This record gives sequence, C-alpha cells and structure tokens, in this order.
Amino acid sequence: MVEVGLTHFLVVSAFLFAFGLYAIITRKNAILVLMGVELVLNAANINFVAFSRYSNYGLNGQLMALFVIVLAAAEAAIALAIVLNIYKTFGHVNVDEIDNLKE
Amino acid sequence: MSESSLISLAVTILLLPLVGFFIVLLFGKRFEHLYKLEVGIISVALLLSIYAGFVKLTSYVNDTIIAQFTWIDLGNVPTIGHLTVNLGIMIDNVTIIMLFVVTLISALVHYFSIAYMKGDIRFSRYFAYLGIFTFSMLGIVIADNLLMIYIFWELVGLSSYLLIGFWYEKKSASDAGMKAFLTNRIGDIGMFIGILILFTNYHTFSFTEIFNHISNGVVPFGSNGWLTAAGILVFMGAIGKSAQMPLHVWLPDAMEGPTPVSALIHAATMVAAGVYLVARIFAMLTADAMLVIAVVGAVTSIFAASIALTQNDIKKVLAYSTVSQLGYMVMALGVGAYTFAFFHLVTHAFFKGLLFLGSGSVIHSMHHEQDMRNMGGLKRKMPITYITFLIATLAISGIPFTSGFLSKDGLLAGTWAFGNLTGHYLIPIIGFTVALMTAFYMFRLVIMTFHGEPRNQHKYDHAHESPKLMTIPLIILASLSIFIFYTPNPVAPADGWFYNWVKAPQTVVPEEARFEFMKSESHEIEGTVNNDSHGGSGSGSATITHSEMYEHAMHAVHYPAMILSIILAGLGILFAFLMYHWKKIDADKLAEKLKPLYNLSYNKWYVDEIYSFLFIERLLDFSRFISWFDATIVDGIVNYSATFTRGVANITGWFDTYIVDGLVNFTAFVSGFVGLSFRKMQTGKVQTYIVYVVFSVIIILLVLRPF
Amino acid sequence: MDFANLHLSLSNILPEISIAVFLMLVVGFDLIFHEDKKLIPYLALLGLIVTGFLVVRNMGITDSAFAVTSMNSGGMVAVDPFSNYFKLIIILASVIVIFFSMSSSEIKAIYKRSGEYYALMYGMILGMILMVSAVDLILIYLSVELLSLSSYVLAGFTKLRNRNSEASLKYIIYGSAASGMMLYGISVLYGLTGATNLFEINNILQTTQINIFTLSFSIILIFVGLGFKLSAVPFHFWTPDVYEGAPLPITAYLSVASKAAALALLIRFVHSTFVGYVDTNGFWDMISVFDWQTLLIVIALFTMTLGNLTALWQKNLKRLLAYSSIAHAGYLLLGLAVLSNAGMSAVMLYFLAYLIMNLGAFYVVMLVSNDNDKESIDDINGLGFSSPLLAVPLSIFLVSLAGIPPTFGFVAKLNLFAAVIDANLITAVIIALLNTVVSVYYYSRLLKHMYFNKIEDTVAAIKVSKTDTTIVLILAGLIIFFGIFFNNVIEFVKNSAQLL
Amino acid sequence: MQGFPLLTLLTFIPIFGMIIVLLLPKSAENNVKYTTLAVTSIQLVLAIVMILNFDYSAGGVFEVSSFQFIEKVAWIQIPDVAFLGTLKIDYFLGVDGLSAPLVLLSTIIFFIATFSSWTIKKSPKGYFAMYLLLNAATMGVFVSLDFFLFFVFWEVMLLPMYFLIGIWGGPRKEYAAIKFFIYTMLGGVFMLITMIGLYFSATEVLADGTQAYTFNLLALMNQNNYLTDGILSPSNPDNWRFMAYIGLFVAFAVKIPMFPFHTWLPDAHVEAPTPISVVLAGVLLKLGTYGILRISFPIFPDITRELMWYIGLFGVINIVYGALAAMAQKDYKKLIAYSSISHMGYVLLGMASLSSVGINGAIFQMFNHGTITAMLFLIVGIIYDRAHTRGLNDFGGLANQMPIYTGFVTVAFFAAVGLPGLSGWVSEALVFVGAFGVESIRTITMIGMLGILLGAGYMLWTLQRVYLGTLPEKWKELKDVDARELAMLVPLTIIVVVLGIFPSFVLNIMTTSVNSLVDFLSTTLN
Repeated sequence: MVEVGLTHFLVVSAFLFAFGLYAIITRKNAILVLMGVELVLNAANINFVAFSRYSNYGLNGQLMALFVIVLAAAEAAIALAIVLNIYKTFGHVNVDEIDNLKE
Repeated sequence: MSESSLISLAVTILLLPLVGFFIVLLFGKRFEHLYKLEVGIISVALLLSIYAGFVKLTSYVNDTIIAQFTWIDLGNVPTIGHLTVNLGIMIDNVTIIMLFVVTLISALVHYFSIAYMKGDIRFSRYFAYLGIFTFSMLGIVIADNLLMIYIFWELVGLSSYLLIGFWYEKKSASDAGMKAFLTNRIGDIGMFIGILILFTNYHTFSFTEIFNHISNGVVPFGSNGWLTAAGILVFMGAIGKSAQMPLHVWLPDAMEGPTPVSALIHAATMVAAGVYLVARIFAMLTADAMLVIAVVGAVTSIFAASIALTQNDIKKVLAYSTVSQLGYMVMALGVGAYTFAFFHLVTHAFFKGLLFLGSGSVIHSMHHEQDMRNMGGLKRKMPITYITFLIATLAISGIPFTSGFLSKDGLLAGTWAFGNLTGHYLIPIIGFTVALMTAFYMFRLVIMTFHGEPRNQHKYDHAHESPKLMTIPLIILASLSIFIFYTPNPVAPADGWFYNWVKAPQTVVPEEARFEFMKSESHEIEGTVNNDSHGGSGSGSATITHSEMYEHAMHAVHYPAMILSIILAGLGILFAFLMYHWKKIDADKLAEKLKPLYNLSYNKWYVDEIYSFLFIERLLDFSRFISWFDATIVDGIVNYSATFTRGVANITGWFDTYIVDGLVNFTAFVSGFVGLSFRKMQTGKVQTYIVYVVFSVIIILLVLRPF
Repeated sequence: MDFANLHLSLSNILPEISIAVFLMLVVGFDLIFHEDKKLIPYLALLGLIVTGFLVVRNMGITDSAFAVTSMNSGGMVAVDPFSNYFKLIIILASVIVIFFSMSSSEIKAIYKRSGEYYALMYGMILGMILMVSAVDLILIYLSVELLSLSSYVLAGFTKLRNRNSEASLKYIIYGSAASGMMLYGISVLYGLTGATNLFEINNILQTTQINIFTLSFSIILIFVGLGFKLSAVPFHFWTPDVYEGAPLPITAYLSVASKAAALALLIRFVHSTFVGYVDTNGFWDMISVFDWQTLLIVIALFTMTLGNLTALWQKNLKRLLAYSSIAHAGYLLLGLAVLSNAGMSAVMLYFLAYLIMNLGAFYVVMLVSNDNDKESIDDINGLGFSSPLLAVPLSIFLVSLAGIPPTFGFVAKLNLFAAVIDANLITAVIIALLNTVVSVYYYSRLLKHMYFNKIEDTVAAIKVSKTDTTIVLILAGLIIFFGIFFNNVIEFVKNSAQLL
Repeated sequence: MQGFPLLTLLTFIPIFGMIIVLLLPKSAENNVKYTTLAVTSIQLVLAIVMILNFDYSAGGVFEVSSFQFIEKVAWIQIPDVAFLGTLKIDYFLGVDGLSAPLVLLSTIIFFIATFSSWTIKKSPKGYFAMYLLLNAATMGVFVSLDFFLFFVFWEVMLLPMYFLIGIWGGPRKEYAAIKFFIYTMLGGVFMLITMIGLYFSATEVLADGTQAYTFNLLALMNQNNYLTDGILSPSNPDNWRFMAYIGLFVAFAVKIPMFPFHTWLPDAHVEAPTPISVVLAGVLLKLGTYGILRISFPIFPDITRELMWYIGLFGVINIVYGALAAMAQKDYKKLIAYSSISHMGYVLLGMASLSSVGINGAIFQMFNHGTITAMLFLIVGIIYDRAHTRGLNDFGGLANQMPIYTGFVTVAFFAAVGLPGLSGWVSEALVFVGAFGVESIRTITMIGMLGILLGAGYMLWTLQRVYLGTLPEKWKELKDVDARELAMLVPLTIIVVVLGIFPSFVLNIMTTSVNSLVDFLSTTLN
C-alpha cells in the first residue's frame, strides 16, 4: 500500500491542469470550454491545499484555495451570462465559429 | 602720365564696353538708336587705347606695370598663413599692342555690323553682345594672373556662345553655340587643373609671383614633371580656345554666327587668346611642354590646311584657314619663336579679320549665299572688296611686302632653327608644307569667288558693292596688312619696332628641364661669341631675353627660309591658277583620282562623326543608363532593402497588397517559429490563440533553458 | 497573525477604501434613482477626484499596510511613491474615460444601464489600484481577477452589435485561461517557496537552493497572466479582437488603464521578488534564478515588431490603435528590460505620455465614429479640411505616438532609449528605433487620409460638443507642452520611482 | 546688441505668425498672405541686422566666447535623476561664421518663396501655417548649439514638409511625401542614437560645480569632457565612435542628399509646389551639409580625418552621377532636382578637403546653390504655371515669346553652369582649389571636374530645347513675367551677380570661423 503523499497530489493536479487546458483548446461548446477553465483553477487549488498540508507553510495556501473557489464561482456566473448572450445573438455557442473579428 | 593713371586708363578701357553692354541690353528694346551708344563707346575705347599705347611705348617702354588688389581674403589659414586671392592688371608692351588690336578690330566690326546687320530683329541685342565680348577680351589682355584670365576666358566663351547662337531660331546655330561652349569647357578643365597645380604650390595666381617661385627653384610638388604637366594643362585651355587639335571641331561650326562676329571673335581676337595665354606662361614652359605645344600646333596647322583645300563654303575655308594659322602660332611658341608667334598673331588678326569682313561683304551682297560654287566674277561688281580681299590673301600666303610675309617668314625660320638645334625636322617640314597649301587654298577661294564667269547669274545680277560703312573698315584693315606699318625693311622684320617692343621673356624653368640650347652653359658660350645686331637681346639691355644660341640659329636660316617660303607660296598660287583659273588641270578629275584623300579632306577627316559616335552618343547612352539605374536600381535597392519601404512604392492603389506581401516575407523571417504571417495567426478563433499561448510557454522555457 | 497598527494600515489604504465606498454609492444611486441616470457619471467623477486627493495625501509615504509583525514581510499592500504614481495614472485615465463615456454614442445608447456601467468601471478601478500596490500573491491574484471580471463584462456590455458579445466571449475565455495558468504558476511558486509575500519569496530565493526549472516554469506561467493584461506578444492575441469588438470607451480604457496596472504589477513583481540589491548606478542586481533580462528583451522586441508590422495594414481605426498599443507595450517592456531604476522611471514617464496620446487618439476616433457610426480608416478622409479642430489634435497625438519632437511622446521615447543605451543594449535600441520608423508609416498613413485623400463632396463637419473639443485640445496641448517643458514631469517621475 | 534676443525672434516670429494665421478667420485669405509676408520681411530685416552687427573676427565653432548673439537659458535642469545624474538641456542659441550665412540665406529664400506662394489656392490658411512652421524649424536648426534642441528642430521640420508636399503637391504627391518622410525619419533615427550615445559619453561642469552629462555641442567638441569609459569617448576601445559617425553621417546624408540616399529628392521636387521646391532646394538641403560641419566634423575630428577620402568620393559621385542623371531627364523639374544633387556634391567635396579654402568654398556653395537653385525652380514654376507641362521636349523658342523671362533664365543657367562673374563659379572654384590642394583627394577631385563639363552640357541643352529654336504654335499665348514674378527673380539675380563679382560680402562672414574649424580639426585628437 503506497502512502498518499505530496507527489500524488501534484501529479493529479498536473493532470487536471493539462486536461483543463486540453478542454479549453479542443471543446467546441463554450460551456465545455468554461469547464476546462474550472479544471485549471481546481488544479491550482489542489496544489495550494496540498502544499499547505504537507509543508509547514502556514495557512496561506488554504486561504488562497478558498478565495479561488469564490472567484471561480463569480467567474462562472459572468461567463455563463456571456454565453447566454452569445446564444441570443449567434444562436449557438460554438466557440470556434465565433470568429468575425480577426486579422 | 603716371603709372597709376595708365592703370586707370586701362581699367576705363576695360569697363567702357561693359557699361555699353548693360545699357544696350536693358534699354535697347525701348530706344532703337541705342546701338549708337555702344558704337560710340567702342570708338572711345579705341582712342583711349591708342593713347595708352602711345604713353606706354614712349614713357615706359621697358617697364611692366602691375597693379593688384585683394579680391578674396581668406584670413589666417592654418598651415598656409595669411591667404588672399588677388586680382590685378599688368601692362607691358604685349598688353598694349593687344589692347590696340582688340579695340581696333572690335570698332571696325561694330561699324561694319551697322550695315551688315541692318533689319535684324535683335539688332541692339547684337551690339550689346559685341560689348560684352569686347569687355571680356580686354579682360584677358590686361590680366596679371591666371585666375583673372580664366574668369575672362570663360566670359569670352559666353559671348562667343551668345553670338554663335545669335540666330538661335536655326537649330544648327544653337547647336554650334553649344558645341563651342562645351568643347571649350573640355580645354578649360585642363587649364583649371593646371592653374590648381600652380596655386596649390605657390598660393598665388599672379604670373610674376609664380615665375619668381619657379626661378627660385621651387617646382610644383618638387618635380619638374609636374611643372611640365602644369604647362601642358594650362595649354589645354589654349587648345580649346584656339581650336587646336583635337578640340578644333567647334570653330568651323561657329561660322553659323553672323559673319562680322566670325571676323571679330573667331578669326581675329578670341581664338588668338589661346596663343596669348601660351605667350603669357611662356617663361615657365619646360622643354617637354614646349615640344608638346609645337607638335600640337604643327599637327593642327597641316590638318586644318588639308581640310581647307576642298571646302566650298567660303566661311568654312576661312575657318579652317584660321585653325591652320592658329596652329602656326602655337607651333611657333612651341619652338620658342615667341616674338614671331606674337607678331603673326597681330598680323593675322588684321588680315584674317579683313578676309572675314570681305567674305561678309560678299555674302551680304549675294543675299547670304555662302557657297563659292555659286559665285564667280565678283571682282567686277565689288572692286573694293576684291582688292582688299586680295591684299589679305597675299598677306596670308606670305607674299613679300605684306605683313603676313614678315611674320610668317620669321615664324618659319624659327621652326627651321628649332629643327637644326634639336633634330625635330618634322616641324619645319610641316610648316613649309602648310605655307604651300595656304597659298593654294586661299587663291582657290579668291579665284572661285571673284574671278572667272559668274556661276549663278541671278545672284550675280543682284550683287553690288557694299555700302561705305562696310568698305571703309575693309580698307583700313587692308592698309594694316602692308609691311610698312611694322618695319621699314620689307624683308627684315627684325628691323622693325615690333621686334624691339616684344621680347621673349627669360625662362624660369630649372636648367635640367630646358632645351639643350636654352641652358645657361650654352648661353654663356654663345654669348661671348656672338653679338648680332639682329639679336633680340637689345644690346646693352640688362635682361637677357632668350637663348642667344637660338637667336643665332634663327638668323642663320632667315634668308633660306624666306626664299623657300616665297617659292612655296608662288607654287601654291600657281597651282591654284592652273586648276581654277586657267583650268589646265581638272580639279574634279584630280579629286576623282585621289578619291579617298579627297573624301577625307572634304569630310573633315570625319572628326565630328567620330567624336559624335565615340563620345557624345556614348555619353548620352551612359547618362540614360544612369538615369535608369537611378530610378530602378538605386531607388530599388533603397526601397527593397527595407521591406517596409517597399510599401511606399505602391502606396497608391495596391499599397495594401504589396505591403502585406512584403510583410508576410519579412515577418516570416523575423518570427521564424510563428508561421507564415502574423496576420494569418490572428484567426479570430480564441482557442487557436490559447494554443499559441501554450506553445509560447514551452518555447520560452526552451529558450531560457533553466536547466 | 496580528497586524502591526491596523489603524495606520487602514489610513494607508484610504484611496482603495474610497473607491470601494464610491462603488457602493454608485450602485446605491443607481437603485435609488431609477429613471434619471444623468448624475451617475458625475458621482463617479467625484469619487475619482476624492480618491485622487487621498492618493496625493499619501504621496510622501513609503509604508506598507497589513504587515505581519511576526514575519519580516512587507504586508499585503505597499504604499509607496511608485504605487501612488500609478494610482494617479489610473485615476487620470479613468477620469478621461468617464468623459469619454459621457459623450460616446455607444454608451448613450445604454443610458438605462449606465449605473451598472459605472459600477463595473469602479470594479475595474478597484482591481487596478490594488494591483499596483499588491505585494502578496494572494492579493495579486484577487486584484487581477477583480479587474478581469469587471472588464469581461464591460467588453460586451453594450450588446449593440454581435461583435460586442464576441469580444466579451473571447475575452473571458482567453482571460480565464490565462489567469488559470497564472494561478497554477502561483501555486507552484507557493509550493517552491512556501510564501505568498513577495519580499519573503525574495528572501527565500536568496538563501535557499530551489529547483530552477520548476521555478522558471512557475514564473513563466505567472508572466502569462501579466503578459495577457499587458498584451505582450505572444499573449496579445485577444487584444485586436477585443479592442475592435468592445465599445470605444472600454477599448480606450483597456488600452491604457489596465495596461498601467499590469505594468506596475510586473515591475513590482520583478523588483520585489528578484532583485538582490540595487547598485550605485541604479542597476538592479538580479538573483540568478531566472533570466528576466533576456525574457523581457525578447518579448519586448517581438511585441513592438509584431505590433508595428501588423498595424501597417489595418483598416479599422480601433484595430490599428490596438496594434499600435501592442507596439507601445513593447517599448515599455524594453524599458523594464534594462532592469534599472533608470529603465523603471523611463517606463513610468513613457506610460504617462502614452496615456495622454493614446487616450487622445481614441477620443478623436470616438468622436468621428459617433458621427457616422464607422471606424474605418477611410472615414477620416478629408477630416483635416472638414473638422480641423479634430484633425489637428489627432495629428498631434499621432506625431507623438510616432515619437517625433516636440511632443511628449518624443521626450518619453528619448528618455527610454537613453536608459536602454546607458545599459549598453545597443542592438535592442537599434531594433526599437527601426520599429519607430515603421510606426511612422502607419501613423503617417492616417495623416495622409486626413489631409491628402480627396473627398468627393464637401463633407459636413463632424458635430462635436464644446466639452469634447476642449478635452481633446487640452490633451493635445499637454502633449506639446510636455514636449517642450518636461522639466517638472521628469522630476515628478523621478521622485515617484521609488518602490517599497 | 547685447541682451537683444535676436535669434529667438528670428526663430519664433514664424511660430507667432503661424498662430496668427491659424486664428484668422477662413475668409481672410489675403490677410494670411500678408501676415506671412510680414513675418518673413521681419526675419529678413533681423537677419540683415544680424549681419551688420556681426563681428567678422570672432571664430566661434568650438569656443563659446566667440559665438555671437548667444542666448543660453537652462531649459531643462533636474538634479539627481536616478541614472542621468543632473539632467540638463539648454536653450542655447548662437551664430558663428558657419551658420550666419545660412541664416541669411534662409531668410532670403523664405521671403522670396512667400511671393511664390501667392498663387496657392487650396486652403491657404493651412498652407501658410505649415510654411511658417517650416520656416521656424529651419531657422532653429541653424542657430541651435545644443544637440537636443538641434534635433528637436530637425524633426519638427519633417511634418510641415510632409504636409506641404502631400497636400499642395502634384499628382503623385502622396508617394513623394511619404518617401520624403520615411527617408528623413530614418536618418533622424540614426541621429537620435548618436545623440544619446554622445550624451552618455561626455560631461560638462555646471555652474554649481557639479558634473553633468551634456547635450551642449560645444562641450561635446571638447575632448577633455569625455569620460574614459563613455560609449563614444575617444578613449573607448570599442569602436562605437566609428559607427556613431556613420550613423550621424547617414542622417545628414539623407538631407543633402548624398548618393545613394538621394532618390527621395527628385520625387519630392517634382511633386512639391513651386515655393516648396524653392525652399527645399534653397534651404533644406543645406541642413545636411551644415549638420556635418557643425556636428560631425568637430565632435569626431579623428573619424573625420580617417574618412575624408570617402566623403570626397561621395561628393564626386554626387557631382558626376547627378549631372549624368540630369542629362537624361525629360522633365524640367526633375532635371533641376538632379542638378541640385550634382551641385551639393561640390559642397561635400569642399568639406572633405578639410582645408580652409575648401570649406569656405563649401559654405559659399551652399549659399550660392541656395539662391541659384531657388531661381531655377522659380523659373520652372513660371513656365509650369503658364503651360501646365514640364516636358523639356514640349517647348522651344520661348526666348522670343518671353524675352525678359529668358533673360533671367540665361543668368540662372549660366550661374548654375559655373560661369565666372556669377556667384556659383566662385564657390565651385574655391571648392576645387581647396580639394585639389589635399593630396589624398586630388585624383578624385580631378574626376569631379567632369562636373563642370557635364553641368554645362545639360544646362545648355535645356536652354536650347526650351528657349531656343522655333516656338510651337500652341505656346503663342504665353505671357512674359509679371510684376510678382519679377519681385522674386530680380533680387535673386542681383545676389547672384553681385556675389559673383564681390564674393567677399559673404565670404568674409565665414572665413574666421572656417579657419578656426580647420585648425581645430587638424589639431584635435591628433
């Protein structure tokens, strides 16, 4: 039985970060893209909490995680509002088809 | 009369025509008779210069009067010291004689022109131009330094340009003016370089100061070679102005100008300025330089004479004859016959002026017909013109009792002596050959024009003797072509006053650069032996004017030369009569037999064509090339080297297309990894952007290598 | 965690408090006066003026707020001349942009919602003035997010055209991705050092051996977040699209104010975290864990080159100005890349100049597009003849942007390049100067359109209110004035270039 | 004249005039013109006053004490700027023999070009405002003794020129304007780098005894002021000094314009309106050569000596190349433009000699080229106004149709050809005398003399094609010059003739300064 240590958390967080970015880059649907963003934020959160827990760094990390959760919520709210607005104007939420502004 | 008042007199003579020029030019259109002012002014100038000559020759005959003033003061120049550019006036006997010759011929031409130019639309302008010419020519004459000569040298070039192209509506006239100016400029560049060599070394333009430096043993850049070069380069100015080979081409064309102008400028005075210039720098000419000058003169004289043999245009014949005679004078200076060269300059001025005015008279009466083949028998219609013309012809042919005989004989003797002393016999041989040819073509001209039957009856019927205003100048000049004005003894020019007034200056060239016969050792040896009464040294005079050895040699060949030249002149005249008067020899058949030679001569040795092909066309090609090069390559390189400038070339119209293309290339180069273009990168798809960001992070990591 | 002297800390952050209070006032005002929104902008202005006074009051102070006594740290917020300078810059920009908004037809069209508009703007301001003084990674992230969230909304706020929404969407996706990466970087940095306070991190970096690769990775991720705000290449891609899509006042605001905050943050981040000591000549001796200079120079040169070259062929005025602002970010980064007090103060001066000329240019563009609802470069054809009072100031702004004397832009550029040359970065300066020449191209192209291009019919002059004309003229006047008498400005900047 | 701000007035009266012009109502077009005329007349008077009070024995160049009409006020002075130490920029004006003739020239040319501008129809207000701004900037460049100030004026010049060509020019005006703009801007960038480099290399002792970096040109000329490790210090082993010299030279060369940076000139000239061509050729081209004399030479005497052969070579290339290119032109104005390039080559050649005679000749040539080319462009303008074409082959025989005009043409052409008695010759001759006297450039000087011939060639050819021969039927209506045109041509003609005969009027102004410059160049850093 391997004891769960800092490294495991870090690996998980790294994967989350990578998957999050992957989702941001590849998903067509704006909602899914935003979920990718959430993944990235949560990857960072895992880091914060893990570092805070496994080192003698004090509580700053956990504090940060709380802030991030709050901000993520706010960001999601705003993002969803914008996506809604996009749906109203374009009739779809396909991020890669919204490219009128370019060059 | 003091020296300073003589100087002021000379300045007055100089400035009078300039005043005339300005007044007539500015107001000539409004006041029709203003030309009379110019004529009056030139007459006053003539009288003044006669007076000046009288004063100089009576009171200061052996003096050289110099007055200088500072023209430009360059202050205390580093390494040189106080540097000024001075101008000044020098009056010696040569000056005073030239003053007289120039003002006299100028005045006569003025009178002549009143009749000749009557009715021309730019009548008063013409007199204004004559005024500026006279001014410039007098400037050359009285200058005491090379710079001033150069200044007036260019100014006579200007007046020559203006007068040759006087009838500028004719393209040939304006072409000829341009040709004259440009051809002269070529020579002037050389002259200017020569002057620069002297100035660089001596920081002065003044003749006397330069000569002083040289006689003190200071040669340009420490080498006699440079002294020779300076001499030859300054002589290049003379090549241009005096129409020597290879820059002679402008003078025949210059006959496009009004005939009195040809008489004044292109026969009597301006073209002689070259000879005058060489005479001025005579003292500093090295042996090599003199030899070059002699050869140029000799080649020119025979070359031009050979062309004159076959020309049919009366003025062209005279023009080539002028070139030939100028070659004579230059040759004479080259061989050291200073006095006779100058003597010939003066006599030639009178009789060639006369010939041109005479031909003007003929042309005038024939209603501007210049082709001799349309003339003939005119001596009955125009007796005065004929007689005066004949006198001049005799003079130029070197027949005894004429002025030309005196000068030419001395000149030929000089070349012969030179041949004897140095072994360069080709020069005297050419000299004598030219004498024969001169007599021939001049009489050919006289016969074709005045003798025989009229070939164009219509024109002949309308011909008439010219008005007095034209004939009187002819008569005056004709009388000046008689020996008596120069010497009491018609066969011994050395007996005359001229010989005493004009003496060759003492050479200042270092010993080793002189001719063998001019070295002072030989001079000492000869000096003890000979004290000839003909010697120009002027017994008792302190200044030794020329190599005694040369004088002696000249004296030795004086009579043989005289006899030979008379014989040759006679032969020439005989041939002319045989061919054109008595028609014993058919000229046409002869021409047919010597077809190639005849063609060469008739077509002036194709010099114009060769120049045109070799230089003018090539120059124009080259200039077109440069222009193309400029517009395409230089501009192109500058534009294209920086890609962004490329857009400028296309700013209007397809600016964007091009700038974009340019940018695509440029940015591809700059950004390397990013891809083809920034613009393409901006796809509008936000996810693509994030991909870029992710890759950038990786690349930055790789670039910074933090491991 | 006990704070040393909470009272003093609170007094030090009075400007931030003031902004927060006025933010609530604006919201409350909006709720109370349902119909009449006329007074809201004036309230906003008042808040800014009050804040401005508070900042000025803080001017001489070099102190920190919320310092933890138990730790040798600078606390959460630094109150120093540097932050005050940037706060003033932000307030100045905000004031101008409020004037902007008052006359912009786009904002007028959403008159009903203008309460929210100004409230969001206050959110941005609060974020920004916290950014410029934040010395703790937590506060840094929070303030950046505060700024971002408000600006995401504002970018698409008007909803008048499709492009508003599009801009908003792009901005939020790009922005949240970037800030996510930044956050991840922060978390890694936190893991490496165990601290969130910049000074503490500095301490640890100097004393402890740290895995350089991981550290670099985290720093680069943080730099992504800052570079995104600064629109530095290659994190700039959102800029043209969002600038073009957003309403003009917001574009102008984003191009100046948020850039100022990001720049200040970057400077502080670099200076507080990575500088070992400052030598007598004012050069920063960096802790050798990360090659900031190379990174900044490369990024700076790429930024200005790309910005300028791409701006060359833009036809939309806003887009053109967007690329031009990218290019200017390049110059600013180049100044920072010197890593010296000289470079820093040069950047600060440059930013002031940039603020005036860029806002001025946007102002005129807005006035033109108010009139005909277009932003194409062809819409200013003949402006020089139809409305010289707009064209001449615009010309002055453009000339200043191009860096031609006697304008403020020139002085600033000269000062900046002087600092770079002084650091012997000659090649960089030459590239930057060549860039200047390129920029002259497209600026002069605008001049060409205004003055050279024929207008078929005599176009009627653009209707402009007196206030707008006055503001534009004042801005143009300032450009010229500071171009000639830059004594006091440089002196002021010099005094402000002091970090905690 | 102590205390009277003559140079400030000279420089800023046009700015004042510009403000008046801008404030005048749009309807008052004539008042705009008269304002400009008044401004330029005042300037002319001031310049004449300056010359009358000029001390011919004061050297100037590198000594503050022998400059005249000095005005020195601290413009920017900030102690303890982090990296700069004391930042100090002076408002420092003064004239010496190098600048005084050119100040005089500028006032003359601007005065005359005002008349030429009389016919401008398209928004005269803007035109004259720009014109006055250009005037002020030009004047400022000539009188500034502080590098920063110099640079500011230098760059300010760009914009009015850009607008004047771009708005009031011919068909391809935009192209020409932008080309001009970019070229000069590029040059300006090089100057800027050098300026900053110099700033960090030398210090000056201030009044309060502290050392400070300096933009003061005179302080920069004093080699004792350089820091041992300054980037452009003579003692610095890295040869940045050489690069800086090249950069600075390029900046000036663009203005001259020197081959191969000259291609903007023909385009700019062809498209510019007549008065602007007059100003461009008459004054602005001189700024390049003036800059070299004022800045490049005394600040970098060592490099100057090293490179003098190349400068001379480029001078000769300019002479010959410009002349050849001129010969092939079919557009009258382009021909004159190329002739300008050729004539500016003489200036370069004269300067390359580094001798008194040569540099005197060069400055005098600047003056003369200014007046002569101004005349030539006016001449082209007159014919273009009437015939609306500039094709050299479209004309012929104008001498009979427009005799007075042709009279001026003849004077101007022969002055350009370098006919003695007219001013152009004196300066050309001095240039050649000076250049020939220096052994290293003697050979190329002789090649340069080809210019005398080629110049005569294209000028006379033009004279022939346009003025001689027969008049085409379509030009029977052309009128001779009117009073306004006479007012422009007559003064210039008088100057050209008088200076041809009495060159000392202008030469005396500069000789002392030139001598001290030459002395300075040969002794400093040797």
